[in-house]
Amino acid sequence: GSTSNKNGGSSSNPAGGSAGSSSGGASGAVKQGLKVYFIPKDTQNPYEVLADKGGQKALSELGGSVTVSSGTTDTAAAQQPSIQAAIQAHADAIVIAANDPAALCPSLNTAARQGIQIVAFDSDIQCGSNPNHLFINQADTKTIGTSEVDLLAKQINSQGEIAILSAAASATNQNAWIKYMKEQLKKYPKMKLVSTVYGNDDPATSLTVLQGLLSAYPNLKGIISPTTVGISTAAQYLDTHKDVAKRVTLTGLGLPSEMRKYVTDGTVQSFELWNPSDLGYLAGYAAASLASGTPMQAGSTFQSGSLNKTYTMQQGDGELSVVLGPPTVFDKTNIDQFNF
Amino acid sequence: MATPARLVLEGATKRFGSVVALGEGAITLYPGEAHALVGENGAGKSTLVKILGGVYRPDSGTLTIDGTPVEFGGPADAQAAGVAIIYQEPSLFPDLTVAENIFMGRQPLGTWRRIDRRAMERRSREIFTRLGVQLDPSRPARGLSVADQQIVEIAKALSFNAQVFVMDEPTAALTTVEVLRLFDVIKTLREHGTAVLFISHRLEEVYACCQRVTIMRDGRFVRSVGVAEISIDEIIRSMVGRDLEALFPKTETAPDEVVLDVQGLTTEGVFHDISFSVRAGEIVALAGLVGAGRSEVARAIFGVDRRDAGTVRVSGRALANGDARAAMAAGVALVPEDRRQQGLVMDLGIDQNVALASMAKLRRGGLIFRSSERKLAATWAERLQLKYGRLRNPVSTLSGGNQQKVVLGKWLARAPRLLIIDEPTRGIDVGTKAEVHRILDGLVSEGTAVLMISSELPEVLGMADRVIVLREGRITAELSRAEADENSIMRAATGQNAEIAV
Amino acid sequence: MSAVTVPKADGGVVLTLLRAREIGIALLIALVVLVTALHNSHFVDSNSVQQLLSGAALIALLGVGETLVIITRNVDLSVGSVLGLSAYVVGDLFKYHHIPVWSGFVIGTLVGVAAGTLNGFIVTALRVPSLVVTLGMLYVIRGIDGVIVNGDRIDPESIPNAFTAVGYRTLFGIPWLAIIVAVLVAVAGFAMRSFRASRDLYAIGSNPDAAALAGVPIQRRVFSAFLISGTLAGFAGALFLALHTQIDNSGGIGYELSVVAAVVVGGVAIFGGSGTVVGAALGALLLNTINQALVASRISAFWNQAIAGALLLAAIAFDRWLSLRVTKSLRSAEGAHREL
Amino acid sequence: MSSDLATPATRKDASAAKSSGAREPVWRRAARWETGLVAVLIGVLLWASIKSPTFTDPSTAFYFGVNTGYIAVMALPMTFVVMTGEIDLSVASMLGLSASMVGYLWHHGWNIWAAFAVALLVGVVGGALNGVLVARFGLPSIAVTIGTLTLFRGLAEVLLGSLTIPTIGDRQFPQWLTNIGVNSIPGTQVSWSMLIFIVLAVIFGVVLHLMPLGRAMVAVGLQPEAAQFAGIRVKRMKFWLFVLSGLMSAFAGILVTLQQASVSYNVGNGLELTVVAIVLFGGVSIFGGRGTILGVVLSVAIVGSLQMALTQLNVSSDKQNIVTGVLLLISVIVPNGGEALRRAREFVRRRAAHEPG
Ligand SMILES: Nc1ncnc2c1ncn2[C@@H]1O[C@H](COP(=O)(O)OP(=O)(O)OP(=O)(O)O)[C@@H](O)[C@H]1O
Ligand SMILES: Nc1ncnc2c1ncn2[C@@H]1O[C@H](COP(=O)(O)OP(=O)(O)OP(=O)(O)O)[C@@H](O)[C@H]1O
Ligand SMILES: [Mg+2]
Ligand SMILES: [Mg+2]
Repeated sequence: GSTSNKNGGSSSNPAGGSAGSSSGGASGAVKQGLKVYFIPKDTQNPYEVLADKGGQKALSELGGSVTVSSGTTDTAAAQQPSIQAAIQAHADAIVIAANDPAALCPSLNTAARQGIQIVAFDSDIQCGSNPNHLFINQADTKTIGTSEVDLLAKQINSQGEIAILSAAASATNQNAWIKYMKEQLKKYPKMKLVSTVYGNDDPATSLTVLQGLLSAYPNLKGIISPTTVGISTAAQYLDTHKDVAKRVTLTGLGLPSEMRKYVTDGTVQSFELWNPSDLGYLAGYAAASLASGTPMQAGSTFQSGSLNKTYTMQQGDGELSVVLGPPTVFDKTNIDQFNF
Repeated sequence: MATPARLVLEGATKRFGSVVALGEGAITLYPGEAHALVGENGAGKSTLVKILGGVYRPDSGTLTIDGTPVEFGGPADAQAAGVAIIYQEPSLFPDLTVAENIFMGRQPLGTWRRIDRRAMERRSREIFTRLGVQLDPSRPARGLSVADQQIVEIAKALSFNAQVFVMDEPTAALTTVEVLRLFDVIKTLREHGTAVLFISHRLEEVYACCQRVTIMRDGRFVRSVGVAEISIDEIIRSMVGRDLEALFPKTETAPDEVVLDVQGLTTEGVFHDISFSVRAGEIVALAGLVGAGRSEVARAIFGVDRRDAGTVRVSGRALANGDARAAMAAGVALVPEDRRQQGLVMDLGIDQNVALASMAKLRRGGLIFRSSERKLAATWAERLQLKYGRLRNPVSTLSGGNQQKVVLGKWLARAPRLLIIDEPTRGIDVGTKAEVHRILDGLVSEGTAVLMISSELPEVLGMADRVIVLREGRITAELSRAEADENSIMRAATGQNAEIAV
Repeated sequence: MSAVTVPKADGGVVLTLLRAREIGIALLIALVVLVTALHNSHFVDSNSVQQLLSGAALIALLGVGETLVIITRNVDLSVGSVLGLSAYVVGDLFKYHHIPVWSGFVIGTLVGVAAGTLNGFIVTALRVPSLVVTLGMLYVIRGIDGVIVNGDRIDPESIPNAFTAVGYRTLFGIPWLAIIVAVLVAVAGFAMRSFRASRDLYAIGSNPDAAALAGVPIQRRVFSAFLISGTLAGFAGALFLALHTQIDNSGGIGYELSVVAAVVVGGVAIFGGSGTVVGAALGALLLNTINQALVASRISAFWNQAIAGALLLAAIAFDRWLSLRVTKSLRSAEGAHREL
Repeated sequence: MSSDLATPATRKDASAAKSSGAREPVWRRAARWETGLVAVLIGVLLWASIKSPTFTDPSTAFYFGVNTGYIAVMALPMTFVVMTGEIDLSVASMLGLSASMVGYLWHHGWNIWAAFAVALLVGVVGGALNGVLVARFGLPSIAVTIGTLTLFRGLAEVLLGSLTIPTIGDRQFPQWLTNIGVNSIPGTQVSWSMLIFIVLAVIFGVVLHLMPLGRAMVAVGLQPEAAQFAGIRVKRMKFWLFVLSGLMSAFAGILVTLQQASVSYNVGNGLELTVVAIVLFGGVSIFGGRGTILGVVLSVAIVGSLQMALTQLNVSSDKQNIVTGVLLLISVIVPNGGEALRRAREFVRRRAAHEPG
């Protein structure tokens, strides 16, 4: 990780300059007929499906095409054949939501060496400089972690026992956010993280561990669930157990469409997310831009179509990334405006 | 006979692939008679029975019951037509209670068509009383001894109130007393007008309980006569199609050095402190009632079961506990009592079965080739006069007697120093029986030590040089050939004076 | 020479009691609850107990059908996929066709009927090993589910409240879900003891050849077992939707192994012939109790699965030990009555 | 298991064997199934070459090896286990545990070879646990290995938790080793794991078909009691086969670690059913005693190349699942289909004969 950091840092200025002069930062410079492979965690994850659709929209605007390919299970092995297919099809770019931060690096590196641009979204890869890649961050990782803690703190007056209901123990993005949550919690001395439990993004498992959590920590004041399955399962539980809902506050990352019912009836006050479709859309633009010659380095810029913004690649968290934007906080006042 | 026949089977044929199991089967049963069906192994008796029971559909032939032609689509049809069958292989449900085993599919019903368990157990008990045995109807069938399994089979058939009652070798596993009791039951059935078909290889039983006998050979009907009109020798001649040499050939040999020496062999709850020895060139018989623990002794010696105490020496070398491989290496062979489960792998070919115990010998550079297996099997098939189609055919296609020969071949191919043979002729016809006996005699002449377990007294008396009698897991007598007779053995086996009547 | 009553033969009262497997399992459940409650009294709070019951309910329901199938020496590995398909189909109809609440249950069940019919037909008409058939169907049905779902998701607000009420309402503090399943288990348990057709199932599994000789219509009965298993899986799908109030392509993934585990722990012999549906249901309850107790005991989440696996093995071994004891006592009882 | 009334042999008779080929020699049945597999394989290869422009790309062979090699390695011991009438559902979890062990030790500064050795040892111990429970205590293997499936995966989770090894700041795995996931054997398009599989398959094939041990496995699978009476140490054999299965799964875990140059505890999640499916599709009878290594090798080739082709053609993975399932169904329906047709015809004939009368 550190070498790439250094390289990126030292060469960012001149390279950024050259990028500016060669591509002019205009989307008009994007090549026609680009072939981009979108490799989501699996082909059925609703969140990822929205993102893929965003990507498709982006590429069709740019005169290219998107192939969505992945397995049915959330494993690295199931994504491997899709990467290979992309290599064999001489794709211009791969946009991947990795099921494992490292397991796909060798394959992706092979792809990169054949001139395929690697873009990660949703869940990042940690491959160092093999290959270099651009991460489309849904929101700044740190911001997500800290803002969720802040969100909860506001609702429970910054005090009491809290817990995290996560997806699988090995989920990269979850773990990254949890890391920053823990850091942010240092600012709230009266809030104590008592446990992190894993519902494996399975509603039944999530329910069982949730109940276990509630009986293990009867004084629990708040739960952060940074995963859509976890938060909606917990919300349904609270919705049907008003006694618990009275003392336990829930927040995290959820889809407005899944959470609308609970926000409307007051079970959940607020939670966050970004628009997954925008995320895919941005990833699509980034991939197209990289494939059209925009250098993969800090300071490079690219247009983002209907997002109406010029994004600049930055060296953050040791990885080259762009950030979609701050997450949207959903509550009673705004939830009806979102339909994803 | 004046009365109309209850059941008539004519011109029945059944083939399995190329094997003609039944070429021209025929039988006529009259109400109120007990009718014996005899024939060599593989004569087609069981096949005929299965046709009567609706298990097999005949390729041709007609079946008439009480004058009406019938065609059975399955066992249920036969039952509905009043035909009750006891099959040769016990077919119980180990997980169900004895009572349920008896009434499976016909359980007495109470309100709402619920099974009336109490009635079911009561009726089971009634049948057991008739048979003169004490069996708890509410216990599971798992763990029942072979004899008790047979009793349950009989009870099952009795519960039918059938018009036709077919029993395929029901006495093979029964004690004398139980056989007599069964004969009483048959008599009662006859008096109620039931037609009984009785199959047995023990021809004396045929005379003890039947009025007429039908003889089959090679899948064909030979003749049907009243038992009073035919002698045992004549029956045998018709069965075998030739005159029979001596049933118990016995060459006198001088026993040599001790091959097997057993001291203090004990398995808790099964047998205790068993000590004896077997010399080269002699046949030692283990006699006793079914359930006395003889097979268990054999299994413990061979090492398929572990023993709790005691030593087993073969030619002076002690055998490790529970290690059949070591016993085989020391020259021990065991022909087990249940050839279908223990003696043979039914779905493997004749050749592979014969070769299975001789792998080490057949190995060439660590590898086994089918050709060498076949060569070995061909040798033994010829020596034992095996009747078979092709050597690669599964042994399941052979008749019982020929299967037994395959087991023998499998072990003789190892040229054992000690041959343990458990019920060598159970369920085997007289012709093959004599052959098996001749093989044993030949082995002994060549200096093999033989330990034979047999429930047939004539066999024990005819073949053994010494007889060791077991009762409830303990040795109660060791008799020389001169001392051994029916009385002395039965006294030792039962612990009392028993009249042997059959 | 008196009639031998088996239970008296060996081991006395305790063994006689334990012989009814259900009691053994119930004792184990009590033990787990007790030990956990000593640690943490909140484990026996009403909420917690409710979740113990409703968390086990679906697996228990699937276990009823699975028991019937396993008793006949077959196995149905497709139940998880059937549940997932049924749940989605029902959700889809609620969302896009606004079908009446009651028909949700009917249609879910019908999906199961179709799957069960297909399984049963292939196994019985073609006489092929059910493990292979239902493993194949596991893939096929999951695939069909995926094709139908096509990345969509049914949100809580699309599902009528009256439908989801079945998932959370309670009666005298007991979840409806648990009551429904308990009633079905009781009915099935009663039927399995009392009718000829159900005893046929035991006969088939205990000794198929003998069953054929006894005139048992084997193929018809095995077909029925698969049909019932499918039907219950379909119904369970509807309940799944009611409980979790949302569904995508992932419903019921991996349930097949949980169900088989529950059934085996519940004392149903995997090779057929013995076992009860009550035992299977208790097996499901035991496994769920263990999972929930581990969280409630504040054991690190990383240890949960390992401990659950170890306990599962222990439960299987314990059951085996018990049945060995029973067999032994039967053996020693045998022989005592033989007349010489 | 005790010699109770209903033994596995009668079970087999009743279900599988009673149908078509029970009375036929084993080899003829097998030969026919293998012939069918060869035909299917040729068909798949032809179809894929025509349909998918990239299928004939040499790299397809390499990717095929990388994707299937380590799974196929587990299919070999699974074949042995299934031949003896048992099943091992814990293979994928053992793969995960072994890989996690390598990762854990590597993370803690161990030498890579020492880590491998420990991982293999873990495989042996885990396999021995299965073996003891199945062979010594007589527990049903399907239940036991569902238990160890949970246990092994759980232990892997205990070892690594949320870590992916190498974590940031860790040493990378030695590159010349991890290259097996990227580079083929020089001068060929064969991946290392595929080469390993082929070599192992030859060894396993010789053992199964040409050695006493193989004969013994067949006998044990068909009729364990008879095997025991022929001097075959049934329990011991089963024990060691489970150990072998554990060892090979652990080895597959090492392979996958190197191919991916990293480990998380959930690597290989859910592969157990894939392995079983491959073995069954290869014509190995789930009741034991029947099957060939050649069939399993062909099955690997078919399943692997189908997956390559379908992914290249961008057929959705759901439809790929359907294909897998249908293949499995075909593997049992085709051999039994003729018999079923015959039965159906006879049924109709009997109906027809009955109706007029
Ligand atoms: N299912 C089968 N498949 C092939 N051949 C068979 C089958 N059943 C019986 N046979 C053959 O048919 C012939 C007659 O067998 P059957 O069992 O009727 O003889 P049996 O007279 O009852 O002999 P035993 O006295 O040994 O019981 C034998 O040669 C046997 O090998
Ligand atoms: N299936 C069984 N279940 C329970 N106990 C059994 C079983 N078979 C045998 N036993 C017990 O083992 C002892 C001896 O068994 P077995 O009937 O094999 O003796 P045997 O003298 O060899 O008789 P056989 O003439 O049948 O060979 C008896 O105490 C019997 O109760
Ligand atoms: Mg017969
Ligand atoms: Mg015996």
